[in-house]
Amino acid sequence: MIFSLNQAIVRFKNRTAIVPPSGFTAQLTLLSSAAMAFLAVFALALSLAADRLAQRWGDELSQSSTLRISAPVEQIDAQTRQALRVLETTPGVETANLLDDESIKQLLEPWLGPELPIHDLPLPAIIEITEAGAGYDGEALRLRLAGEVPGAVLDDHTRWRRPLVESAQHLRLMGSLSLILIGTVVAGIITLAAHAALAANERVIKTLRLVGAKDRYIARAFVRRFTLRGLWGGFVGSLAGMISISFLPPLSEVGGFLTGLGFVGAQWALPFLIPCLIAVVAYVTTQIAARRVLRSFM
Amino acid sequence: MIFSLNQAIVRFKNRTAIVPPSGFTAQLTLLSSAAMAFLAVFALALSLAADRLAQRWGDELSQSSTLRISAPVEQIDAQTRQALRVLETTPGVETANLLDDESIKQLLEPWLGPELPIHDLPLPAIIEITEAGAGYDGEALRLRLAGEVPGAVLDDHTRWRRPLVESAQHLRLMGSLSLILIGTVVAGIITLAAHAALAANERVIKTLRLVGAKDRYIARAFVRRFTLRGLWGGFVGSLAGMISISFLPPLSEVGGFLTGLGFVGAQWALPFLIPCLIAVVAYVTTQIAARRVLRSFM
Amino acid sequence: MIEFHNVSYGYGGKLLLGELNLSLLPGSFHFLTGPSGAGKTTFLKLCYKEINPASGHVTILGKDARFLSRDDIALLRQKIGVIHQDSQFLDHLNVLENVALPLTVAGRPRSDDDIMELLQWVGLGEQAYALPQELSGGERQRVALARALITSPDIILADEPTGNVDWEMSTKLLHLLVELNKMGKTVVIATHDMHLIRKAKASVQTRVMRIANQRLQLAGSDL
Amino acid sequence: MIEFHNVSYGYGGKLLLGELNLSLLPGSFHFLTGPSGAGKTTFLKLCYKEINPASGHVTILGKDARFLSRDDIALLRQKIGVIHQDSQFLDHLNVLENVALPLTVAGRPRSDDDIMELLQWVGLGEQAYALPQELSGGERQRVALARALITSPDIILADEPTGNVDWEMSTKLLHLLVELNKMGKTVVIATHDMHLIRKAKASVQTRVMRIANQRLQLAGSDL
Ligand SMILES: Nc1ncnc2c1ncn2[C@@H]1O[C@H](COP(=O)(O)OP(=O)(O)OP(=O)(O)O)[C@@H](O)[C@H]1O
Ligand SMILES: Nc1ncnc2c1ncn2[C@@H]1O[C@H](COP(=O)(O)OP(=O)(O)OP(=O)(O)O)[C@@H](O)[C@H]1O
Ligand SMILES: [Mg+2]
Ligand SMILES: [Mg+2]
Repeated sequence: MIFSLNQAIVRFKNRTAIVPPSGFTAQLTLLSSAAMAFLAVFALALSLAADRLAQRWGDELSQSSTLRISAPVEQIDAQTRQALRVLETTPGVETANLLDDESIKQLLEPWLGPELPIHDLPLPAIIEITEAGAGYDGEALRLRLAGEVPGAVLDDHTRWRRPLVESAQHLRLMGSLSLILIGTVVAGIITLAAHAALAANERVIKTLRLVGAKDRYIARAFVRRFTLRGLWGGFVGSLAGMISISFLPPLSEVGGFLTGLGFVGAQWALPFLIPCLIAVVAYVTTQIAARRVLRSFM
Repeated sequence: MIFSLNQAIVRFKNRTAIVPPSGFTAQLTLLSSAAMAFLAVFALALSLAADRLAQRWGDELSQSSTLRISAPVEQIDAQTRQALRVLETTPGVETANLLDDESIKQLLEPWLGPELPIHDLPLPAIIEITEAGAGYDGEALRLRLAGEVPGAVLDDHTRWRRPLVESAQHLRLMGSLSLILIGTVVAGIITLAAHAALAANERVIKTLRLVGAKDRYIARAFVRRFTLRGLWGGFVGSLAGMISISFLPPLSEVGGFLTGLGFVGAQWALPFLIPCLIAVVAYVTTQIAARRVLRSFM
Repeated sequence: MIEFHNVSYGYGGKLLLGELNLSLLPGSFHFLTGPSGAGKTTFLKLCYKEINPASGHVTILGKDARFLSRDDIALLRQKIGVIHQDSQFLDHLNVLENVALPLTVAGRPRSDDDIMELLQWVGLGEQAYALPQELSGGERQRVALARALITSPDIILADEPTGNVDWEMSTKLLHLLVELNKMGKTVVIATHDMHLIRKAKASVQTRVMRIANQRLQLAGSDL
Repeated sequence: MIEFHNVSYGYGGKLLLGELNLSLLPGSFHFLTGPSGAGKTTFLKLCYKEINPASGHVTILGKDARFLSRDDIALLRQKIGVIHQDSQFLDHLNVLENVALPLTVAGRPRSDDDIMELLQWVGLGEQAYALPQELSGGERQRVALARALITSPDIILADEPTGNVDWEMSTKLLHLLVELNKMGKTVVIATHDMHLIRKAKASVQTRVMRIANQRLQLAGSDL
């Protein structure tokens, strides 16, 4: 048992040794895997941040809209009651609250100062609406209000929401595109590096074939090497990327408009997928390249 | 004249021919130059966009601040005049305008409705301040106002400005870091690819030395090749990057808070610097690599 | 061991060898001569299937070479010892490892003592831990010989094995091959050295094959 | 042309050649023999400064080799024709281009007619457009010879130039070298082939140098 293990180790050592330590293509593969993993971590972080942004902007901005009722003093109460009734029966409206005087005062304070004689003023009534789920149909509500509550003005924020959500989706798309681009580049570089290594070792491969080595035996030495390099380079790069990201000072958040570039909770596990993916890519591309080169020798 | 040109062309052809067409390292250099140039274009665009953002946010938010004077009715005029005098002598203040009733009304309309009885209200006086250049010293102004105009409240937006400008600078920093990273990776990959090509051609170099070729002659063949490849790859990558960017739908701009990722006007010339830089990097790294390899042969 | 059935071969359409009908019997000792460029190396390549005949077919160790898979070829080569004209080694492995390579790739156990003994025989005891590129031309040829013999193959194909060694060493190497032949191995030596052939004839029954005008002639004992 | 002043050389501390004092005169014809591994190739490498002596110094074409810059070495090699034991070519260039290579790298004009004539001489007229790896062992040696001669060098150093060619071709190549020697070139041939040396002695005055026991002995006319 121990003997066969020992034999296996000796065989492993022998096998890895049949390919010369290919200095530069090795370093090339390591470097490019690491660099690409590093960039991939950032692209991933960007995608995730954009995703969070899209969600948050979508959520927050759609949450509240306001309905203002400006009408002659004697009608205001009646129209407000009517508006509240309408809102209660509108699908997609979660709550509809009439703001009390204190709230209105707070709203106006920055402009008019604290000593506002609020009771002397012909203030409009303001109703704050919170939306549920997908929100309500703004156009339909407006039409209905025009008929039933002539003094009502709906301020529904969709004109704010749409472009922001669009922007975030835009960012997310770019993040994903970068990830795909990076993946392609990694695959390309590793394929070419493997090919370069195989081409540089053409005489080695020819010699091995001539002394009776099987294809599998020769291919394995190259495939193992490139897979390990991809894995290791990817790991180092990902780690470096994650460390860089964790050292980024958190973005000050202004009204929830921006979100820090980084990972949240379990997302920190995602970057570790990158070296695995690179290793898989390296395995497949090297395997194909090795078989192709081998077939050119009898 | 024509004859010597012809001879030069023949010599050029001969020279490029002494190094075998190194298939995979060639493609590797092309691919990585192109990929890196592509990414560099994006990083550049990001940096420029962040720069624009930082400027715009810095500008727009700092441009105007407001001074509100809430005081008993009989003192308001006196205090307003006093405040205007103070502001006129404050360095960094471009203009200071007392808002007329109509402007105030516009300001309040969304909240109070259009039928605001403005003359009946004990409205505060509001002075709009436009800053010049680097802006004024908010703390100093506040102190001075506290002494001379007790009813004045300065609302100078710095609390808004700072985090946003910070965020933009943050983005700009990341863009620059990406550019540096990409530059390093390009240099690394080209160095390694050149080394790999030189190592693969060790026998060629040795043979050339043995038949009497000077170092300069051998190095030139490699250097020329890698420089051209870097230039060409970088050009293709930059072009692809620029095309991608120009096809990006423009980011909807919301209150000037976001800016499209892209180039503006003459900035479109910047990406063309990338292939040139890559070519310079390729030239220098290949030159160094070639000299080092050559020195190992007598 | 190896049979040629009406084999012909040529590079790029130009006929080089034609109408080869021949069988190398077990335990036979052959010399292969002919002017430079006649096709000696090409003939040997047909024997270990580095190239395939343009027409006809070759039977190697009882198997029709046309129907061998790539892995079969590998296994076959483990039973044939070839000394190539341009001896190729793995430059990053020392002489000992290079000689052991056929055992390593076949996954067979190796005895360093045996290898050292073989190296001593070909006069390279001191060079066992040198790298191939640190050897002289003749030393490389001898390493190639040692590598071909280490698996104790049934067939030994030697392409110009003494082109770069002195006469004394040549006869020593010849002696080694003759001894192996007496143990039952089939030996084919391609050479230009007529003196070597004459020397061999003194101690073993050899057959001399001569390639000329695209034909292989058995020269018999006419030297 | 080349003078050795008390030169010694060794690889890795082990002395290989010692107390070399020698001058190769213009127009002389030398053979260099010695057992495999004696140091013949090493001696020739000292002659074209691929290696530097451990002690003593070499004067090549009147210049002390110690003080040559890398470009000087390149210029020097354009005046010395070397046939290496393991002939190395640029595998992507055909025979014609490979033979023309010394002219190309020196920036000297070339005449394809001259090259073809030379190739014809060494029996490779048909192979002018073949790639080096498509040549037989002997054909490669002849290409190496042609490449060494194309610049019409003052000194010709040939390391085992006939190891892989038949006797007929060997004598033909020897004849070519003898003719060049008669035109005033200095020729040094390292070889194991005593018959070749005997053959040369018949037509030209040669000096035979023998390396044995780390020493170079002039064997004079004792063959
Ligand atoms: N791969 C190839 N492609 C084209 N022609 C080839 C190839 N290999 C060999 N030849 C040609 O076939 C002929 C025979 O070559 P081969 O190597 O068999 O000769 P040889 O008898 O071994 O000669 P030598 O004694 O010089 O080694 C030569 O003229 C050579 O140029
Ligand atoms: N680069 C090197 N490093 C270490 N040892 C070397 C190196 N080159 C040659 N040697 C050793 O020096 C000795 C002489 O080598 P050299 O090539 O000069 O022999 P040679 O006389 O040309 O032999 P041959 O007739 O076999 O070509 C050999 O034993 C060889 O192993
Ligand atoms: Mg041959
Ligand atoms: Mg030698």
